[in-house]
Parts: sequence; structure tokens; C-alpha cells
Amino acid sequence: MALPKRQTDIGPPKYDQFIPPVVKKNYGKWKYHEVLSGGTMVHVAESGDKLYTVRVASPRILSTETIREICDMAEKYCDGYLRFTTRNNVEFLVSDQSKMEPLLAELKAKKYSVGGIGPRISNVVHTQGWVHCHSACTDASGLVKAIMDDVYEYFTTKELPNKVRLAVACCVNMCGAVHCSDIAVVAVHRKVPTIAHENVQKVCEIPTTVASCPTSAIRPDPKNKSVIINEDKCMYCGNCFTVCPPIDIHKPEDDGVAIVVGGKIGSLRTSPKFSKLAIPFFYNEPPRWPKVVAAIRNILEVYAKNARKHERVGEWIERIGWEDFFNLTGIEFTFQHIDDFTFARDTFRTSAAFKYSK
Amino acid sequence: MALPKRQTDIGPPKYDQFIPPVVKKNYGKWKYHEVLSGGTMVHVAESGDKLYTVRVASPRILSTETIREICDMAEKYCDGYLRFTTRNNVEFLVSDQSKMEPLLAELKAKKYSVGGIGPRISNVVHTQGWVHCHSACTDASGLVKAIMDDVYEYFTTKELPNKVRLAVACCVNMCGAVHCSDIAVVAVHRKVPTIAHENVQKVCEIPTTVASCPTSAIRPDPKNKSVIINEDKCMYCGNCFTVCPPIDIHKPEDDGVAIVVGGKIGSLRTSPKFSKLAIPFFYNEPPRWPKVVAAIRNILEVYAKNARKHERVGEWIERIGWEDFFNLTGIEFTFQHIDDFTFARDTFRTSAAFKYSK
Amino acid sequence: MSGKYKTPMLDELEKGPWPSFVTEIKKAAKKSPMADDELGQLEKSYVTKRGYWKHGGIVGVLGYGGGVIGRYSSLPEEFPGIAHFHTVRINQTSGFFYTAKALKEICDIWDKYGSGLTNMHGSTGDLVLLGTTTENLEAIFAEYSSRGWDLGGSGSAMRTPSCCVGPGRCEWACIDTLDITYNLTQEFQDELHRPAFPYKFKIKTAGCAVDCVAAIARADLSIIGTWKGNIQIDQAEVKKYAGSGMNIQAEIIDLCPTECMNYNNGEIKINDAQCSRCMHCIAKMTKALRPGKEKGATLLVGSKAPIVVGSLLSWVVVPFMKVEPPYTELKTIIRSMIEWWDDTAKPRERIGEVLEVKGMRPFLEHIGVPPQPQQVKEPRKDPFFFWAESDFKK
Amino acid sequence: MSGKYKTPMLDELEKGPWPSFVTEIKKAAKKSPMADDELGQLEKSYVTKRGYWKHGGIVGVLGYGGGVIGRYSSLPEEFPGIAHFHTVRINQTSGFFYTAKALKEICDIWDKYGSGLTNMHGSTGDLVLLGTTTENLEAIFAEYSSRGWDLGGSGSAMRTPSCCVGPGRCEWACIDTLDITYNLTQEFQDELHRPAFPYKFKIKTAGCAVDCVAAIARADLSIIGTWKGNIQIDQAEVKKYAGSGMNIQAEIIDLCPTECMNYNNGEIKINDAQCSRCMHCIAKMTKALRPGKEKGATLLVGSKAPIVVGSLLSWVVVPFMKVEPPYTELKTIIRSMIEWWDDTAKPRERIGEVLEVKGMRPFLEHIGVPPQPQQVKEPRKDPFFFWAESDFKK
Ligand code: SRM
Ligand code: SRM
Ligand code: SRM
Ligand code: SRM
Ligand code: SF4
Ligand code: SF4
Ligand code: SF4
Ligand code: SF4
Ligand code: SF4
Ligand code: SF4
Ligand code: SF4
Ligand code: SF4
Repeated sequence: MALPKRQTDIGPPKYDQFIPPVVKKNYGKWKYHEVLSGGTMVHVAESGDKLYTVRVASPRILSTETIREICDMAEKYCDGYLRFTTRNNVEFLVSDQSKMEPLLAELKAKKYSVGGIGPRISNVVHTQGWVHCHSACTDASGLVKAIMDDVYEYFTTKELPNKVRLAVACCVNMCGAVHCSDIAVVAVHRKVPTIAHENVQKVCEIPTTVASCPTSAIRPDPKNKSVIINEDKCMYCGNCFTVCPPIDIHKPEDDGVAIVVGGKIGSLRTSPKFSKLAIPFFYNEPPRWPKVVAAIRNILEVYAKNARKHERVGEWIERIGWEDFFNLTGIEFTFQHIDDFTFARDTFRTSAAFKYSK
Repeated sequence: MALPKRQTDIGPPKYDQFIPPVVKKNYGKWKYHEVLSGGTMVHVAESGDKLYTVRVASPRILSTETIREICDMAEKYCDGYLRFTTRNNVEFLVSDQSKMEPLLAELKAKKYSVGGIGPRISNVVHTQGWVHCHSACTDASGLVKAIMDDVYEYFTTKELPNKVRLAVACCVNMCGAVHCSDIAVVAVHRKVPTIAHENVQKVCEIPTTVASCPTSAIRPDPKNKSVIINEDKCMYCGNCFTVCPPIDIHKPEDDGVAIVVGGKIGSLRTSPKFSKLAIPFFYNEPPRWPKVVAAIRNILEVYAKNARKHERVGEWIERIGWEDFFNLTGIEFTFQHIDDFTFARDTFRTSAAFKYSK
Repeated sequence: MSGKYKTPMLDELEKGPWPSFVTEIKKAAKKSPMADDELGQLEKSYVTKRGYWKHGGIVGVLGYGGGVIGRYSSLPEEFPGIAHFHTVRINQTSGFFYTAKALKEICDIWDKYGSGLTNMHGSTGDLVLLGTTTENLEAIFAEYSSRGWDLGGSGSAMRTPSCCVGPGRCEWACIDTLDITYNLTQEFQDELHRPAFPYKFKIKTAGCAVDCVAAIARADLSIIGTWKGNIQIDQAEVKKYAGSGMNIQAEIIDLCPTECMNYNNGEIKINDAQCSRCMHCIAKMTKALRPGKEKGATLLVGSKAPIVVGSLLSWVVVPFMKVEPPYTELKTIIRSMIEWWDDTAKPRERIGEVLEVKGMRPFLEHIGVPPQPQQVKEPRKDPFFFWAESDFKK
Repeated sequence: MSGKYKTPMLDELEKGPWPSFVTEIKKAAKKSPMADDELGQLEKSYVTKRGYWKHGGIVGVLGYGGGVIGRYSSLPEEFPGIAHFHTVRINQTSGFFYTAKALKEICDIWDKYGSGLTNMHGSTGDLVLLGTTTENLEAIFAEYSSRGWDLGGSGSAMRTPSCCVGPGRCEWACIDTLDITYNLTQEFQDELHRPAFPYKFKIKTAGCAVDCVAAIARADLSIIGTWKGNIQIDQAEVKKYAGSGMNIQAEIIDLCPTECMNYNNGEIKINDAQCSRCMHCIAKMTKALRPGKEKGATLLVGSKAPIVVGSLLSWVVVPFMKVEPPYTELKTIIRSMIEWWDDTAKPRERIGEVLEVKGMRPFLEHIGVPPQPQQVKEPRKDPFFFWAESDFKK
């Protein structure tokens, strides 16, 4: 069968072909919204028109079969109009209020999870993991599934002081929003990479490899036409592996994940914040990483219990101080917590005022 | 005349020989104090005993003649007991309240300045300047005299929202507390040093000289047995001059001073803070540096008018934001204000929330 | 076709209430041997705790330098279906709006040429088609492009711009995020498809400082909507919030970072000159408070992930500019930014990293933006600063 | 003797209410030709806007490596009196306490051998004698040391420790600053007088977090008094403050950084577990509030001036330790800190600079202090962290 004629440099189709009539009519003229439940809301336009949204969880990896099922429902209840959110949920865009109940009923019947709106946990921003990436030091999708099964109530119904944004990155490249998340998981190595010297000369550019190391741990080894890694300087970032695959950073028995907390993105109240290290290491324990899941729940519950209304995790911690975060969560403070990288100087405490540990 | 026999490694005489009896008796057992006036206070011990203090300004450079005069008064009114403060004022330690009035009267007659206690300006921490240091890029004592003459009312009587600590450093070595002062003056160069190449090889160690440069602007010049400075990298710190005098950093016509603000030392309320650049440059205008003096008064008055009670200059600025500091003081914001040194990254604004300029 | 592998580990992840990616892979595996082998290899990863993917080679479509991530199993004998398992990045629509019809068509093509698995969406924003072979790439491209879809970016190129839903649904949108994103994507077609930059360059546009697209954290250029002038207050609605039990003092006034609000006699007053437009009060009292009327955007530059000198958040460069069709001023300044970066960066250096190394001044001078206090949290602390000849002339 | 020079510029600085250093120099110049030439050269500096001092050469007294700063005029023909104009650093007493008798004796000797000018005191704390010649140094040393005074430090050595007035007058002193300073000065006599360190090392001791000696900003080791347990409250005095017009809510409660205070029914309550011991409330209500009873000190390390990588403030290393005579534990940990620095630093590298380069861990391990959240403002942001073999054994 002949292929259709290819086009180049056309960019994506224009969005206006995909927005429902009520949006077209009220484009940029929205007045307010109301959250109706953990997964539904209504936006009211200046004209009085209303747009109902039903948000549904997605594992992000979607089969075409599931997409079609979703599309079928969209056609049935909202003239085929739907969108995805920036956190990979599905949103049904309903113009006709009377369709809401049947839509919700069908979603329930088909076991879709409605939620993620308001001061709750929404979907987890995450990346490829063992599913697709050569760099992965854990699996992202599995961690997400295990975590969300556990905190599920906070997606669907239960409220928190404010939104809690979770993320998972399967290596320190951090193709997600781990560096600015309320609570996030990032996979880390803990051992110096081993070098398949015989392959280095075949596959790698030595100068590029040497230059790739942020801590200058790599120097050329002209004798072996390879490179040498200074064990004391290497902090296992894997950047050398990215540019030179024979430098193997993967050590299944020593690899695992760290938990970071307190990041945020919006400028509301306080400036955007980076996440900071809470727990430096858990071993990979597929399929359900129980210790990681328990640790996240612990942090979440201590936050839920202690934070004030509208306080994000990072805002709460900054109010009470990190000393107290460690006090309250019972998390052990280790040498790994003390920064010795780019920002170190600015993280050392330069004040005689601080709280003691219990 | 034969010299007395020298002793070594004896350290200073023990303090207990110099403290007045009331202090000896109540050592470590003070209960509270009261500020009686801009330059007097009383400390009350648990025993009920009282120690009166009269604080007197000092130019820090003191002739033996003046010291003797001060000592005479100390003998007359407080059994010879006196001390100096950490900011170089003189304190008469009076045990007998009835001596206070005559002491104050004599001080007044002799034109001593009583003050510096409470929410006021105290003495200016400063350093040698042209009086004694080879490194000086301005004179410290002269600047201090000019500034204090101008803000004198805030030393003796007038109150401010809180203490305002001034400092003057005659070069970026900063032998004072400029880096953590409410308002301070630091002398700066603005031109790349000139090198007396013929002397370099005589006086300097080339590797030390090269290593001394924080921005790696210096490289060896083997041909001339000297060094070369990369003009683009040099930020005129003068560290090369410290280790290699033939590299002359002094350019009287281009040198001058910068004003920094917002530093603090104590941990009360907010953490100690570094001072930040307010005005990058004024020419040296001895003997009275009128523009510098006017600029300090401007900042001081804007602070006095706008800050809340107990707010230090830096606390006030952080509450209103630096945008507003520049708004309110009318100081121009320049490229020099934007950090491009060690801490740069952390000073760039990473938030969508900020105030506009007028 | 499916069920070639026993997957006890992964089966665990079909339990529980959250939708299961394993179920999705199994669904695809019913039709696609690729998906089935993916399942098998993934189970193996779960057992041995490591991935089995080789570094990607360079694969793509004619005339394009990116848009496809090459991926090969390191166990091709064991899992022949995924010997090749490339992903195809398709430009999503602005704001991720679709019709069922369009999506189904996308699925049909994908079932024909790929694994039947997708990522809706990738972290950068693309619609990601997960797993195909090198020989199918041209066909895939022809099918999609003929229907109006184009490839996204990869490699040292502009990446697919992305944005929040903005005026498409949100009452706070100060700029037309959807239209800006569409226009910029069109403007930079060449830069998107033919990698010639020092490294990747991402653009994200948020309608306001709430930043629902993480622009400030994940884009080399972050465009964030804002306003000048006074927050619009509807005092009647304020009273309703109070009536419905909101503690306005504690929840709104006390949390205003600039302390520019007060609440007295049931009315909110705002000293707008002091407001930093942080969006807190508006977000929590959406019926009563609305952004001011003069709309525009703040441009921030430089955010990225931590490799290799630590994460960066974007820095304020242009505090306020009008952003209106045809976006000429915006496009010009973006081109100027990229030009400076392109001239200055070493390979694999992001614009934020270069800016940190070179300092703000040369960049600001190049793009013609004056220094402003809004660009910094605070002025410098050290007394070491440069002077240019031009400073002496003043 | 005096009046050799016309000094119109400097004469300007005799006007105005603040005491004049020019007057001081003139007073000395009446007796000392050195002081007169100092005046002349200084006037010249005021005219030409530059100093006329050469780099100091190494001068000193037998058996000591420091304590004297060599200084030579670069215009010795023009100003022969200050061809040599060295300063002598004399250890001040703890807390700068003197008797008139002792001070007069100091003056008598100085008039005999020097310019008659002093600095009361130098920034580090020394009693600085300003201006003498090389040949007088031994005599000066013999005269002072025989009367119980010793030289201060200079060069790559321990510098004269310094402290606030502490228990000598202040109700907030949590440690005996005067005694600690005296003891440490005695303990480190050798290190003070014979430079053998990589660079200077300064110790400053403050009785509490108010830090009236700028310990946290200007000392390689900052010892700052503090307490454990509850702030002592005298509610009757609280009522008196309220009665005398203090707005306790605004001035005290609202400014407490940890929000651990409240004021109700005329009483102050403190949740001491949350108190960071910042000293604000105590300082502003000294009659009503007093530090807790279990006293000790926080040790912080590393502050310095900006040359060359930017200023540092001291970092918390030991959050709390008892500091009591004979201060054995304190002396041991200081020796251990210095040992680590001495072994690790490059020449002219201060301990704070080394710590920044090497990271906290090797230092803490060397001195035997465990990692604690008190040592940081916040944990690290990047995911790049080291593991030691010892971490795996756990
Ligand atoms: C649909 C979506 C935009 C899109 O284009 O897809 C969206 C939509 C809305 N966001 Fe958002 N936000 C969306 C991602 C984000 C993100 C980005 C992210 O998470 O990566 C953020 C930044 C998070 C951060 O700061 O770390 C975000 C921070 C907020 C906030 C700020 C919360 C706070 O106080 O810190 C609000 C305001 C609020 O909740 O009061 C908000 C409010 C809203 C409103 C109410 C705006 C409106 O009037 O329509 C929308 C529905 C609220 C809800 O979901 O609770 N949205 N929102 C995104 C939904 C993701 C999801 O599936 O859950
Ligand atoms: C005498 C002296 C100690 C000494 O050993 O010499 C001293 C003595 C006292 N200080 Fe101080 N401070 C002295 C230098 C300092 C310094 C150090 C410096 O300036 O280099 C500071 C840190 C400044 C900073 O944070 O930048 C300092 C910050 C304070 C504060 C904190 C003010 C604030 O709220 O930020 C207080 C408490 C207060 O004023 O309420 C204080 C309070 C006091 C008290 C009330 C303590 C007491 O109960 O005796 C003493 C008299 C108060 C006064 O002068 O107003 N003292 N005080 C120093 C006098 C210097 C001078 O001549 O003016
Ligand atoms: C597919 C995707 C993850 C996902 O599951 O969504 C992804 C996947 C990869 N990223 Fe990414 N990145 C993806 C979004 C991101 C993001 C998030 C974003 O764009 O908002 C980031 C963080 C933001 C940033 O740009 O810094 C990100 C930061 C990185 C980095 C670190 C770059 C840096 O300068 O710090 C690398 C490493 C590199 O480029 O060598 C990287 C490299 C990679 C590579 C190409 C692996 C490599 O080393 O060559 C991954 C291919 C995985 C695969 O086999 O499919 N990816 N990558 C995302 C792109 C999908 C899309 O087009 O929509
Ligand atoms: C006399 C004194 C200033 C004063 O007028 O009080 C002083 C004077 C000099 N200092 Fe200082 N420093 C003095 C206290 C300080 C302080 C403050 C302190 O100790 O609290 C500092 C800042 C804190 C610190 O230690 O960082 C200080 C930081 C410096 C530096 C920068 C050191 C650094 O690591 O950043 C230098 C440069 C150097 O060592 O090469 C320096 C160098 C000098 C030299 C020796 C000049 C030189 O480059 O060789 C000055 C000799 C001046 C002269 O001719 O008399 N001086 N110096 C102070 C010592 C008097 C005393 O013993 O009491
Ligand atoms: S975070 Fe790392 S492992 Fe995960 S998709 Fe990105 S590059 Fe691959
Ligand atoms: S893993 Fe990172 S730190 Fe270690 S050698 Fe490789 S590039 Fe360097
Ligand atoms: S600040 Fe500079 S010029 Fe002034 S005394 Fe110190 S080293 Fe000398
Ligand atoms: S003045 Fe400073 S920056 Fe310039 S060359 Fe000398 S040491 Fe380097
Ligand atoms: S970023 Fe602002 S405009 Fe965009 S969806 Fe979020 S709240 Fe609305
Ligand atoms: S937008 Fe933010 S700063 Fe402005 S009034 Fe509202 S809460 Fe205050
Ligand atoms: S530091 Fe504390 S103890 Fe020492 S004088 Fe100041 S307030 Fe008193
Ligand atoms: S000492 Fe500081 S933190 Fe503690 S109660 Fe008083 S004001 Fe609050």
C-alpha cells in the first residue's frame, strides 16, 4: 500500500481544531471555577456558560486500546472533546451538565480513578525507567504504581493542607520535576563505575569522556588507550556513562533510590524551591518498593498532621526548620545530607539560632 | 639605662586584676540593665548592686595624652576602672551613682561625646587607611570622622528602629566588619593593575603570584620573567599586589569607595546576614567625602522612616524587597549590582513574584 | 501472541486501585509481539534489578535530525521483538487538547507500525509513541505528517514548546499560552527538526505565576503571564467567602508575602504597588479577586535538571513585556537569546549554565535589556566587580 | 617639634562634633617627630589620594615570629620620621578591661619608644601601638613583657583571641567569655607567637547569640554561649512592660522567628522545644525573660573576609557543649580542628575555605562530631553524594 505524501516542518495541528465550542466561545473569558469533588470541577465564563471537567488518572503508559476506550467515552459524553493535563491525567471536557452523572457512572464501572483536583495528590510526574531507558537505575512506572496505590485516598477524596506534587526520576538526569517536587524519588548509584577498557577506545572519545565528569574524577590513561577514575572524587552521577557506554555505572546490588522533599514550582506565597534530600538511600525492592512507599506515607502524614492550611510541604518545613522536620519524621540525618557540591557553602548553617534535636 | 628582663609566652595579664570590685562581687550574676540615656546605662545584679556605665566616643587613634586624660577622669570618678568596647568606644565603669553627674559634666566640659547605647549608631568599626597600611585605597579615619560628624545626632540622642552598625574598610581585605554591617563603606579599585615588569623577577615568586589571583587572570610571562594579566578577567581585588608589590593596583584617579548595606551579626530574629552592594562607586573626595556622607544619610533616613521598630536595616530591606529598596532610596541599579562571582547563581531571581520599579 | 512470558513480579503491579501500566502493556501485547517482548524484558529487569537497553544509536527520518530516540535491547536474542524499540516524539497540540477522532486516528497508525504503546505525554510535552523499528520510521512519518502531525525535538535542538491550558479554561490566564506555544512551535520549525544548537533548548509557557506547566523549573526559556495595575476586587464575593466560613485573615491576608493586603469591615484592600503578583490570594479567592487588566509576561531563562552542576531554576530576565500576536517582539528576543547562547556555549552546555559562567551582563547587553533589581533576589555580597569602558563614560 | 607641616586638608577634619583623629595625631606630634611626619605624609595622601607605605618587611623580636607589623614609608627622604613606622600588637585584656594605672604605664613606655599614637583597639582585638622603629622593638618588648604584657599575633599564626564583656557586666552571658579567652590565649602561646599555620587563625567568644564581638563574622572559630531548657519568665515583669506601654504582641511575639511564643491574659508562654534561642525576646524584655539554666556553647567555624572567594560566616559544627574550667574538652577539640586544617590546607587557605573545598564530612570525622541537622540550613539539593565504605557496613 502506497504511503501518503509526507510533509515536513508543518508543526502540530492548531489547537483551535480541538477545543470544544464552549471553550471557543468563552476563550480567555473565564470568570471563576468551583471544585465539585476530588475529581470534578466547573469553570464558569463571564457569559455564564459552564464547562465541567472530569479528571481521570492515567498510568501515562497507555495502550491504544485504552486510548480508544477513553475516546469512546468522550464521544458519548462530551462530543469527543478531551485533553491531557501537564501531569498526564485525562480530562473529559463536558459542556452539558446532564452528562456528568452518566459519565461518572461509566468511569466507575470501568474502574477509572476520578480525582487529583484540589488540595490533593495528583498524578506522579515520572519517566521511562526500565521500560525504555538505557540510563535507568530503577523503574519509574512500578514505583509510581506502588506509591499511588498506597496514597490513593489522597487522590480521590481526602484533602491535604495543599496540593502535594510527587515525582519519580529513574536516574539523576531527572527527566521529571523531581528537583522541584513536594516529595519525590530519584534513583542513585553508590559505586564508582567499572570500565570495560577494551571497548573504550572503540566507542568513546577520550577528551569528551574526561570533560564529562563534573568532579574531574576522570583522567586519560594513554597506556591502555582508556581512562582512569579517581575513586575519591567520583560521586556516581553517571555522566561518563552517558557519553561513553563502556564505563558501566550500573551495579544492581548497590543501586537504589533517594527521597527528596520540599520543592515547589509556583510562585504563590513563597518562591519556587528546590527539593532537598530527606532519605539518601533505599535498595531497589521491586515490584513494590515497600520501604520507599512507607517512607513517603510517613512524610505525607507528618505533613498532613502538622502543616497549616495552604502550606506546601516545603513551606511547612521552612517554617518549622529542618531540624524539626527530622525530629518529627524520625528520619536519620547522615553525612549525605550535608551538601558538598555546588551549593554547599550556602547550605551550611551560619547562625547561632537553631532548634535542638530531641 | 638597662632594660628590664624580658619574659616570653606569658600572655596577657589576667582580666580579674582589672575589673572593679562591684563586678568581681557580682561576676556572672547580673539581672538586668536599663538604658538611662543615649550614652549611659545601669546594670543591676541579683544582689541589687548597681554598675553604671558611661560610654564615650573614641576616634580609635588615641594619643597617649588623651589616654592619660581619660585615665585621670577614671581615677576621679570610678576608682580608675574603665574598659573599651568591641567597637572601640571608652566605657567608664562607675560604682557610685553620685559620681555620675560630675563625670558627665566633666566629659561635657572637655567636649567628649557621650552616646552609642541603645537603638542608635555607635562607633564605626574601621581600619588603618592611609594612616598606616600599604594596601589602603582610601582613608578610613577620615571617612569615619566625616560620616560621624554628619550622623552625630544618632550617636548621642536620636533613636532609630534598632542599632545601626557602620563600618569602613580601606581595601577589600576588609579588616573590619564591613561584610556584615548595616551600612558600610569599602574601598575599591576599578582598573587592572600595572606591572613594573623589571621588579617582578626581583621581588616576586611567579607561581605564588599566579596562584594568588582568584579569577585566574594572571599567567606567567616567561619571556619577560614576569606575569601577564588578562584584562577581561581581572576584577581589581589587589590580591596579586599583596603577594607581589610591583603589581601596582593603586590608581588614585580611578579608585574610590562602594557602599554596602543590610548586613548583621547577631542571630536575633533573623540569621546573620552579609552586606550587599548598594552603590558601586564614589570617587575619593578627601577630606570629607561629601557624596559618600550624603548617600549614607539618605539610606539612613529612608530606613528610619520606613522600618518597623526593632527591624535592622537588612531585615527591613528583606521585608520590603530589594526592588523597593532601590525604589525608595532612589539609588540606581547597575550591572555591578548583579553578582557574577562566587555566589552569583544563588542571587539571580528565580520567581515570577517580584515588585515593579516605579 | 501475548502471554509468551510468565510475569509474576509485574503481575503484582496489576493489583491495587491505581491504573496499572502493566495492564496497559499486556493489552498491547495481545496484539503486538513487540509489546510482549517488552513485558518479558521488563519482568527480567524486575528480577535482576537492572535495565537491558543499549545506548541509542542515531536513527531518524529523512531531512530531520531528531524526533526519534533510538533504542535497542541488549538481549536481542532473548527478546527479538524489541531488538529495535525506538520512540517517536510527536508534537502534542497546545494545551494537550484532542478530539476523540484525532486520537483514534493516531492510534490506528500506531497499531499498524508500532508496539501499540504510548506515553500520553512525555515530560517535555510530546506525544510519545513507544517502540518501533528503524524500517518503519519513514512510513510512520509519512502517515502522521500527511495527517497534519509533525515530529517533536530531540538532540541538540529546540524541543517541542509546551504550555498550560491557559485561556482554554483558566480564569487566571494573563497571556494566550495556547496561541503563543503554537506560534513559537511554527516559528522554530527548523531549529526543532535540525539539531544545530550547543545542546537542547526548551520553552514552556504558563498563563500566570501558578505555573501549572512547571515552566520555571523545566524550560530554558520560561514565559510566565502576569499583569500591571490593580487586582480587581469584588467585595460582594469577599463577603460570601467570609460567610461560607473562610478565615480570610489567616488564609489570605497573613499568607500574602508582601503584607500588602488588609481585611477590615468585611472588605479587602490591597496596596497594589507592593503586590508581587504571587497569585496566592487570587487562587484561593477566585470569585472575589482577579488579576489586573494590563496583561503581559515575565521572561525567565535557564532552568534545567541537575546534571552536571546542580539544578537551576529560571532567572528573571525581562520583568514585564507585552506578548500579543504576531509576537514579533517575543520572537526577536528569543532569537537574540539563542544567538548569544549559540555563540558562547561549549557543546552540551545549557543556556543557564553559560549564563552562570559568563555572568548576566554580556547576555543582557546582547539582548538589549537593562539591569533591573527585579533580576536578582539581592545584590552581590562581595566587593569584587567588573567595570567596562562604557561605565566610565557616564 | 610639631607643626612642621601645613595640613589644610586634615585641619578640616578637626572641625565637627565627633572626636578627631587628626587632633590625636597633632597631640602626639607635639612630642614625637614620628607622629609629626605621619601627619605630613597623611596630608599628602589626602591631596594625592593615595597611600605612601611600602609593603611591610619582616621585623620582630627575638624568639617570636609575629606581633609586629613592619611598615616603611615610601617617601623616607621627605618624611624621615616614619622611614620605619612599625606597629606593635599587644594582647589586650579579656573584655578590654583596664585600670588607669596600667594604661598610664603602657602610655609611658610608648612615649619613650614610639610615636605616642595607639589604636585602642585593633580589629582583631589587640592593643595596637602605632609606629616605632626596628631598633626599638627589643626594648619595647622587654619593657612590656617585664610588666606582664605580651605580644599579639600576626602572620600565619593564631591571633589574639577576643571576647565580649560577658559575665563582667552582661546579664545574658551564658559562658564565661573572659575566662575562656584568657585560658585559650594562655593555651596557645606557642601557636600565637611562632607562625607555623597555613594562614591566620582567629578565635572570638561571645556570651550569647547577640554576639557583641562579631564572633560569627570575624573568627575562624566562633564560640557562642547558649542554653538548654526553658527561658525563665517573670510574669510580674511582663505585666510591667505592658503597663509601661510596650506592644508585646507586635514587638516580641510577632518577631519571634519560630512563632513559639504567645501572649494571652497578660502572660507570656513559650513553647521552648521550638525556641531557637535567638535572643530577641530576652534582649527586648530583659527584666522579664532570662536564658535557661543549663548553659553551654555552640562552636562555629570558618568566618572570614571576602578575599578571595567571598566572605564567609562561621558554620555550626558543635550545636551544644558544656564549656567549663579547665576547658579540657574545648581545648582538645580546638587542637583537633587546627590539626585537620594544618594537614589539609594549602598555604594562605583559611579553615573555612578548606572546609568548603573538602566538605564537612572529613572534618567532622576528624574531630569526632556526628552529622546533625543543626549544622545545615537545609539538606543538599542535588542528588550527587558520596558514600564511604563505612556507610555500607551499617
Ligand atoms: C490541569 C492543569 C493545567 C494543565 O494545563 O494541564 C492545572 C489546572 C489547574 N490548576 Fe494547577 N494545574 C496543573 C498543574 C499544576 C502544576 C504543575 C505541576 O504539578 O507539575 C502546578 C505547580 C505545582 C507546584 O507549585 O509545585 C500547579 C499548581 C497550582 C496551584 C498552586 C498550589 C499552591 O498553593 O501552591 C493552584 C492554585 C490552588 O490550588 O489554589 C492551581 C490551580 C489550578 C486551577 C484551579 C486553575 C484554574 O482556575 O483552572 C486548575 C484546576 C485545579 C486543580 O487541578 O486542582 N494549580 N498546577 C494541571 C493539572 C495537573 C494534574 O493532572 O494534576
Ligand atoms: C559593650 C558591648 C560589648 C563589649 O564587650 O564591648 C555591647 C554591649 C551590649 N550589647 Fe551589644 N555590645 C557591643 C557590641 C555589639 C555588637 C558587635 C558589633 O557591633 O560589632 C553587636 C552585633 C551587631 C549586629 O548584629 O550587627 C551587638 C548587638 C547587640 C544587640 C542586637 C540588636 C538587634 O536587635 O539586632 C543587643 C540587644 C538590643 O539592643 O536589644 C545588644 C545589647 C547589648 C547590651 C544591652 C547587653 C547587656 O545587657 O549588657 C549591652 C549594652 C547595649 C548597648 O550598647 O546598646 N547588643 N552589640 C559592645 C559595644 C560596642 C559599642 O561600642 O557600641
Ligand atoms: C522521554 C523523556 C522522559 C519521559 O518519560 O517523559 C526523556 C527521556 C530521556 N532523556 Fe530526558 N526525557 C524527557 C524529558 C526531560 C526533562 C523534562 C522536561 O523537558 O520538562 C528533563 C529535565 C529538564 C531539562 O531539560 O533539564 C530532561 C533531562 C534530561 C537530561 C539532563 C539534561 C541536563 O542538561 O541536565 C538528559 C541527559 C542528556 O541530555 O544527555 C536526558 C536524556 C534523556 C534520554 C535521551 C537518555 C539519554 O541519556 O540519552 C532519555 C531517553 C529515554 C528513552 O529511552 O525513551 N534528559 N529530560 C522526556 C521527553 C519526552 C518528550 O519529548 O516529551
Ligand atoms: C591592624 C588591623 C586593622 C585595624 O586597623 O584594626 C589589620 C591590618 C592589616 N591586615 Fe587585617 N587587620 C586587622 C584585622 C583584620 C580583620 C578583623 C578581625 O580580625 O576581626 C580581618 C577580617 C577577618 C578575617 O580574618 O578574615 C582582617 C583581614 C585581613 C586580610 C584578609 C584575610 C582573608 O583571609 O580574607 C588580610 C590580607 C592578608 O592576610 O594577606 C589582612 C592583612 C592586613 C595587613 C597585615 C595588610 C597586608 O596585606 O599585609 C594590615 C596591616 C595594616 C597596618 O599596616 O597596620 N587582613 N584583618 C587589624 C589587626 C589589629 C589587631 O591585631 O587587633
Ligand atoms: S531520568 Fe534517566 S533513566 Fe529516566 S528517562 Fe530520563 S535519562 Fe532515562
Ligand atoms: S560517575 Fe560521574 S563523577 Fe563518577 S567518574 Fe563518571 S562522570 Fe565522574
Ligand atoms: S582593610 Fe586593607 S587597607 Fe585597610 S588595614 Fe586592612 S589590609 Fe590595610
Ligand atoms: S587584581 Fe585580583 S583579579 Fe586582578 S589580576 Fe590581581 S589578583 Fe587577579
Ligand atoms: S498556570 Fe495560571 S493560567 Fe495556566 S492553568 Fe495554571 S493557573 Fe491557569
Ligand atoms: S497576589 Fe500575592 S502579593 Fe499580591 S496581594 Fe495577592 S497574596 Fe499579596
Ligand atoms: S554577646 Fe551576649 S553576653 Fe556578650 S555582651 Fe553581648 S549580649 Fe552580653
Ligand atoms: S529566644 Fe527567639 S526563638 Fe526563642 S522565644 Fe525568644 S524570640 Fe522566640
